Amino acid sequence: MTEKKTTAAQRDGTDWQPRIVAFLCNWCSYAGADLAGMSRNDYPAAIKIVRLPCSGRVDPMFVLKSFERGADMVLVSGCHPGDCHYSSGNYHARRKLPAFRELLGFMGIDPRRFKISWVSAAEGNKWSSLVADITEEAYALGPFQEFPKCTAPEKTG
Amino acid sequence: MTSEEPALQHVQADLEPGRLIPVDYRPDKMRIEAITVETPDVKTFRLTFCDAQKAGQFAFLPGQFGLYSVFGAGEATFCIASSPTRKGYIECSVKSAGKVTGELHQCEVGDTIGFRGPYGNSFPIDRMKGKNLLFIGGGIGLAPLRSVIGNCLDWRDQFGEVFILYGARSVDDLVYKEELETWRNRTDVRTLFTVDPGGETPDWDGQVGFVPTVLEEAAPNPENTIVLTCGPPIMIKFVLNSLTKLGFSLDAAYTTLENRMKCGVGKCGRCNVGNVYVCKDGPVFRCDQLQALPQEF
Amino acid sequence: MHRTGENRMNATPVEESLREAAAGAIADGTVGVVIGYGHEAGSDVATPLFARTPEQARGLVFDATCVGNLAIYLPKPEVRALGRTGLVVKGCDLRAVNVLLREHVIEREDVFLIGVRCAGVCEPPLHKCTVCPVHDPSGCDVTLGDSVEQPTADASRANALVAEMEAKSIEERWEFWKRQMTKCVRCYACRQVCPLCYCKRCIVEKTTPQWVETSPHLRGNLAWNVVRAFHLTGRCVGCGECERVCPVDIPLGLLNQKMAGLMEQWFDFQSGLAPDEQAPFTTWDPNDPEEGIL
Amino acid sequence: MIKLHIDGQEAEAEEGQTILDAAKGLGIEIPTLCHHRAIPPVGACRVCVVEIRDGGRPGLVPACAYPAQEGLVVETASEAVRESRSMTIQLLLARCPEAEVLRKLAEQWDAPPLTLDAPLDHVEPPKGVPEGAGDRDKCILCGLCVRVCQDIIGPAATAFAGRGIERKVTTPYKLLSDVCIGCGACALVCPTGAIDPAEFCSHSIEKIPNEFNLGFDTRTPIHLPFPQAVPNKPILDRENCIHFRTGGCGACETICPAGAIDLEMEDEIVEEEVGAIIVATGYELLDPSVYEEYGYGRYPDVVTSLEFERLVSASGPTNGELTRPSNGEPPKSIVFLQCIGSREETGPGKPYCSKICCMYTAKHAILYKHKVHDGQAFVFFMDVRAGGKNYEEFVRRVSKEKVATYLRGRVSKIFPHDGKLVVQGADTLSGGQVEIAADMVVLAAAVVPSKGATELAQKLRISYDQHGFLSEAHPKLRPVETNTAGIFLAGACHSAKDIPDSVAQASAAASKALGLVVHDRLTREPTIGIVNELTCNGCFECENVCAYGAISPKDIKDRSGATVAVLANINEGLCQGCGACMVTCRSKSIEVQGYTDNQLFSEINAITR
Amino acid sequence: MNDVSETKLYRLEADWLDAALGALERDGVEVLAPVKDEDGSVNLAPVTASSEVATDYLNALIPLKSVFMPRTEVLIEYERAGVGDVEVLPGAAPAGQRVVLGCRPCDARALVMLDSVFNWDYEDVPYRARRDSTTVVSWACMDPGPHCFCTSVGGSPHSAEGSDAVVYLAGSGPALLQVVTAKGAAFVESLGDRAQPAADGTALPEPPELETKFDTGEIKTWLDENFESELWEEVSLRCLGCGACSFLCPTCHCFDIVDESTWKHGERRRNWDSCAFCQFTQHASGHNPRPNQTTRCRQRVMHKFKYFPDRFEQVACVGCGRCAQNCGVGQNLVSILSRIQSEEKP
Ligand SMILES: Cc1cc2nc3c(=O)[nH]c(=O)nc-3n(C[C@H](O)[C@H](O)[C@H](O)COP(=O)(O)OP(=O)(O)OC[C@H]3O[C@@H](n4cnc5c(N)ncnc54)[C@H](O)[C@@H]3O)c2cc1C
Ligand SMILES: Cc1cc2nc3c(=O)[nH]c(=O)nc-3n(C[C@H](O)[C@H](O)[C@H](O)COP(=O)(O)OP(=O)(O)OC[C@H]3O[C@@H](n4cnc5c(N)ncnc54)[C@H](O)[C@@H]3O)c2cc1C
Ligand code: SF4
Ligand code: SF4
Ligand code: SF4
Ligand code: SF4
Ligand code: SF4
Ligand code: SF4
Repeated sequence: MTEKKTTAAQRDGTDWQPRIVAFLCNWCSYAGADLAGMSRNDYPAAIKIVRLPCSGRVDPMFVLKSFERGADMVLVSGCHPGDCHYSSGNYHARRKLPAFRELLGFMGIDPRRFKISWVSAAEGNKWSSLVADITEEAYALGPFQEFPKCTAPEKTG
Repeated sequence: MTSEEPALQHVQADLEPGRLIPVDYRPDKMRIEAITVETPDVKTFRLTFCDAQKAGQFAFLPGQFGLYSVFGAGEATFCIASSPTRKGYIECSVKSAGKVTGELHQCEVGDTIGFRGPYGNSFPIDRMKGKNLLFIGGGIGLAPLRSVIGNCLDWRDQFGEVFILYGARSVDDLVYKEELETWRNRTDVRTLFTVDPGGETPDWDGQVGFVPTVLEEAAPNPENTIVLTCGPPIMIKFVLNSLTKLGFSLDAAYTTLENRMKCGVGKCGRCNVGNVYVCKDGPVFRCDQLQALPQEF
Repeated sequence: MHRTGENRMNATPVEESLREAAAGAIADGTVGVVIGYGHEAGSDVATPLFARTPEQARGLVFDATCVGNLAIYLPKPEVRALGRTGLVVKGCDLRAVNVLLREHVIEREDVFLIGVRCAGVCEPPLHKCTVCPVHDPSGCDVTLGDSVEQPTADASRANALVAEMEAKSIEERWEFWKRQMTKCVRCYACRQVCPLCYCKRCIVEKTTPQWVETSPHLRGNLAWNVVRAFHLTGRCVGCGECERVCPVDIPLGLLNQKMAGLMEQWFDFQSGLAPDEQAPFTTWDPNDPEEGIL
Repeated sequence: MIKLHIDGQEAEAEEGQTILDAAKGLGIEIPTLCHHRAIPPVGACRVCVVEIRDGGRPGLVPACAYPAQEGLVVETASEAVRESRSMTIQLLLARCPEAEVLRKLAEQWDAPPLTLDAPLDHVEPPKGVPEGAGDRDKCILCGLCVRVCQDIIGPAATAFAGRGIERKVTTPYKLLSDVCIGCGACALVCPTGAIDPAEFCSHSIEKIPNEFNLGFDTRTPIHLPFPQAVPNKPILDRENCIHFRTGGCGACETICPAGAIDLEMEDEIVEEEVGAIIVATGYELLDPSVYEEYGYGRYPDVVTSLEFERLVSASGPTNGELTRPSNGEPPKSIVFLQCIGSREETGPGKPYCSKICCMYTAKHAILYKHKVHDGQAFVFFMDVRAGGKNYEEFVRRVSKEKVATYLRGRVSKIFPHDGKLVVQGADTLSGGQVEIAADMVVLAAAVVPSKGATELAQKLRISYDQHGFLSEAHPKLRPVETNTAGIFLAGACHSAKDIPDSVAQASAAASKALGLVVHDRLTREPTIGIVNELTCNGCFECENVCAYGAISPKDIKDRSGATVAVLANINEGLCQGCGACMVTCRSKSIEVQGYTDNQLFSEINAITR
Repeated sequence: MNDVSETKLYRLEADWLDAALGALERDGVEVLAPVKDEDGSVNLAPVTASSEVATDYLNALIPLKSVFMPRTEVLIEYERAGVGDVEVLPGAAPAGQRVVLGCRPCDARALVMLDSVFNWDYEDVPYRARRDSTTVVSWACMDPGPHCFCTSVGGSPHSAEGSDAVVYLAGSGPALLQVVTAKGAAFVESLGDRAQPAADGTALPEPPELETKFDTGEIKTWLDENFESELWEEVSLRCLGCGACSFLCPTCHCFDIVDESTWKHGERRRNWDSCAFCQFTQHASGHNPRPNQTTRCRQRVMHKFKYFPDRFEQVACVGCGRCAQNCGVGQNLVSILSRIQSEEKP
């Protein structure tokens, strides 16, 4: 996976590395990522993790703000349906977040930049391969700068 | 109205008619030298200019305010709470109320903040000379008065009797506790400190009661006295009633307003009370003039 | 008020019965005010009329210029202070009333609904009218007007504009919305006119933290319009007021339609058809779609 | 209170009590057959005779029927009594030589069997009576059964018929009775076990399999759930109880000497407020019938390890005698198959090791050898995993001392042949195929969580893994806690484990729970939601999403006490801090402490710097 | 500002616009002219060719004020410099030379009002810089719209106030240009021979007639007395409290100052704001001097027709009619003022 990174960077001859902001629920996905770490699974470092109690705590605002701040990809990951520590948080997330993604896509913000996944505490391997895959995809999509940088003052206001 | 007091006089030192002062909204950087925790939600910050030249030039009058900025959060307006006679620094006392004030409360000694000002008019020091002074403060409203009290005490012989009446909701909410002690220990100052009923602690040796009540009981002599008051709007309202009852004339009473403002220089359109702009024509107002204005403050 | 007593000579039968119903309700104390439509010089569309006396109720009109959704006034404290509110509603406006009821913003007994059957407003009829499922408002205290042939709403037409947009490439969409969003001046007329934007404090007014930048640059405008559309997802009743009042003519309705279509497609839900429905974002189903989740 | 003397001691009795009752009060046991507390005494068997010495007319009287009287002087084992009783027993025994109770009495009261000229004739049982339970040879004609049916239960399905030697209990016309409700009270009261109600009843009386013995025997509707049950009290199974099915019977209620049964009693849901919950729902075994090749469910002699446990248990259906379920013969050869459904990556089994099977199979081999000394035991295993104190030594002993022959390999097929089960398998150590003709096969099926454990977990809002085992809060640091405050785990509900591990975990859970409940105030994580009443719209969308019902309306009153608004309020005891409400609230009027919007905003800022 | 003592008139050749655009482009001067966008609305936008310039329009949707006080502008920038410290960077570079070619006289006249505020004792540096570097050439109105009422507020379809030069595009005849200020004169220079001094005695076209709807003096008299009046509640009930009217008003100038920052970098921005917004004056304590739409509506009228005249001797309205035209609920400044007028003279 480290290998992939270098090849991707070499591919376009820059040091650019995607910034992936991940919002993980405490009980499943964060634990899954933790397990990946404990199991010494190697996965790309492009991903930056914010821990939350539940995927149901992920406000679409977090996603938007991450993009505004220059994230090239956002990942929200929670417990598998039925496994929510709070019993239904991920069910709520499963309604709101994909709808939000649809909205972004409709407005021309590439929905491929917003990933949603279920990773359980036991799925350390799933976590590492997921991160590897989406990182690779983030390289392929390239930097996402249109949105964060679009503050240029209008000529006439 | 006394003859030497033109209505809503611009006491602003450097605001000469016809001369424009450029404002580019760039703040000067100031360093936080000290932080005093006054109450659970009020802190006093002592600030010095980072730029030596600016520090040398800077001067202000008691009652003036500035726009302080926490970079990243924004600007907020506070009066300068230190006395102009104490050079080299300014102080402001800030109640945590929102974004900027909240962030400011997170700042630490050594951090840099921004400052624009001083803006606004000031307390009528000239008129106060030789007069008895009655200061009535409530809560954090003591902040602007502190500046002028400090000024007067530093030039104590220029004034007649000085009476400071200060009250807060509870003992916890009293600000400037050390200074209160100093004032109380002075023989040339009469002090009366009070807390609202229920706000006292077992070892509270001051008064218990609302400021207007305590004021009426203390019954200061209106003769040759200038009143400066500041506090929550409701307190001001009742203090003015009590003053009238005690025989004070409201044209000898002053207070400050705190209408919301963004620019501080009469442009952003928020702080007006009728056709009066608190930032440029205030924040210090004579009470009789204030009563004539639309009640939009 | 300056428009009071303005009594069109050639009142239609619906208008006659409307004026009568309103005047009656005011006269017998059923309501403190009837909010309906009036005509005013210099305005192409009918303007809101607050009738507080039976005479003022004589100024009420109902015709193709009555596009506005008056449900916007129901939550306002100033209006509530006038006593029980009588409201003239078309079927589509009633959907907004239903959402307000569902969200406990108003109580049914606080409003007196004067429903008017409506075949559509404007010439040619507005898009929302051609796909309207509720020409005949049901559940009102009084319902006036001749019954309206309920045209079968053509789903394909309802979503034609959305489909057209979706047919574009992602880049084209971005270019389109970029141009549109750049125009936004952040006057918030879209919010202020929306009957469902009743928050005491809108998210843009929350400064700690400032999720939505208030500056009218593209970034802030995008955030604002994304949030607005999302906060109305599953709630917007498609009255089209936001788009109508936007001074810079941003096609806000397109966003609303997109999201409404999604709610229908995913959750078989249309907002405001009944006051006791459950909004899609406040409930869930174990069998909800899973597509696109890794 | 009546005072009398029995065997020289002063006894007390209430009005209406008999000498028998009074003697019982003193702990003096008077033998009786035809007496039942619930049924008015008739003194039919005369085993209970006692001698009145004084205070009444002297002579022998049946203690069960003779009322206790003031001043009576009674001897329960005088010479006269002994003689009379011994003779009575002899006569009864002569009629029913098989009756166990009579034999015991005979032994006790010195009543050698009479030698009769000819055995007593037997009468045909009623038509259609299945072979079975009751043994009419044991009937002493005391008539308790008839009276209980007539006087207590009511249908009067039976009566005496015939005279003399022909006399017996039967139904009218000796036909299966329609009025019999099949309650079995007759069988219950019969002192000698002579009656099988099925002999009388026209409708079939279902046998209730005994769950504890895994269906190897049956039980009554009112029964002790299992030996050593705590509390050791019978439970009534309403589903099978005649009273609840037909409205009749109620025998147990009348019969129970302690008057402990109240059939009017309704099941009730008891609500308890508790400070902690320990979940110990244990495990069950994977149903091995999913593996066709082992024939479980088809061949009665293929049993699970748990069934085997019952079959060898002294308190089990066979009272500890190990027999083949198919024919009751002792199994001369037995094959144990380990890892049935464990350590299976694909297929219907489980990927994990069930951990306990290696040990209990070794134990089973020993038990087997203990019961069937000349039997041969074989164990098919994948690996022997005997980690644990003395475990390895234990297993080694079993194989070394040839308690069982250990064969490393899997069994491919079991089929019946010639009254035996042929077990075909591979022995990977010797490299050959083996075929064993076994009398019994024991499957060590995989340990799986109890049925309903996941539903319970959902109710308790604790998490569980993909197999349904309940999850601990942290595998190393919080192994007995769950993610939900105040709920702890013990035993096999958490993962397959043996008794010592279960007990260790249970002890830990108990002390954790105690640590909670000894305090008056609960200390909990402060991550709970708070509503900003200045901005809440009172739309209650948040209430709809809170999975814990923590949000409810709160009236906001003005100074005069009038309600000016109804806003959301969060119960801090219920809120778990999930934040679903925060995301739902459009006006951002809720903040969950510790995960506030401000904090997350800063995090996003910092992470994207 | 820079008034030329004597008004000078020029005759413009038919291709004057191209000439001007060419010359200004050569000098590196940016030209802002009315342009019709894809959605059909006209706004001032940079142009390089005369074909881009719209002439058949009533008025730009976004008023001229946006050239001098953009709806969002960066006042200062800063960069995080170590713990608790920042480096304050110089504000945005002063705007280059610009010519606005084709605003309406009412919009130009609004600059006079903005000038008063932005130079009121304190000089607003960013505004002043843009003002100094921009030449305003307005196009006199020949065909006012139904909402226009400039004559009622002291203006005229041909008003030259606030303009550096005024162009009269009258029918088929040659266009005339009136130079008002030195900047206007400089603009004429750039036209070279495309602008010829008009023959002596050349008369400016007569401005079109417009009905006078009210008298601002009488309005002020009423306002002086009627801070408290039931009329305010009546006229404000339907107002939505949006900012559409004030944002599109050429004289409204209320603004907000906000910080927008990332971890490293920050901007302090000035954005348009509106007195109609409920949070506009709200204090930290929750107290709000203008707590409801009634008081906020009153503020808007009072500000324009009483406070402004009190302080600057002019009303803060140029009669462009945008507020009435763009209000979603037909709230009509003219109707409020006419109503006040009728109160004044029952
Ligand atoms: C064949 C065999 C032989 C074994 N031999 C040994 C041995 O020799 N030594 C040894 O150490 N271990 C042995 N074990 C392991 C031992 O049985 C377990 O370790 C032990 O039973 C675990 O105890 P527990 O209390 O966790 O679960 P369990 O014993 O399963 O008890 C769980 C209890 O919870 C009840 N329950 C389930 N669900 C609910 C519900 N929803 N509500 C209320 N109650 C519920 C069940 O009815 C049951 O009473 C053997 C296991 C097997 C299969
Ligand atoms: C002349 C003057 C002198 C002042 N002196 C002091 C002082 O010495 N000490 C002190 O603690 N406070 C003082 N204030 C009040 C102080 O300005 C506000 O509390 C502060 O601006 C709030 O800023 P914020 O960013 O933290 O609040 P925000 O997050 O911006 O807003 C929180 C709340 O405060 C309100 N608010 C925002 N700005 C102001 C404002 N300028 N005035 C009133 N409310 C506002 C908002 O409407 C909102 O409701 C003074 C105000 C003025 C006008
Ligand atoms: S109405 Fe239009 S311009 Fe105004 S805020 Fe809404 S989208 Fe922006
Ligand atoms: S979002 Fe627009 S269309 Fe939807 S209800 Fe609100 S105003 Fe109507
Ligand atoms: S969702 Fe928000 S606004 Fe609505 S009731 Fe809950 S806290 Fe209040
Ligand atoms: S944080 Fe979760 S548990 Fe707490 S009140 Fe909100 S929805 Fe309920
Ligand atoms: S008058 Fe019209 S445009 Fe202006 S704030 Fe009111 S509703 Fe908005
Ligand atoms: S108040 Fe209305 S008419 Fe007057 S200048 Fe502003 S927008 Fe134009």
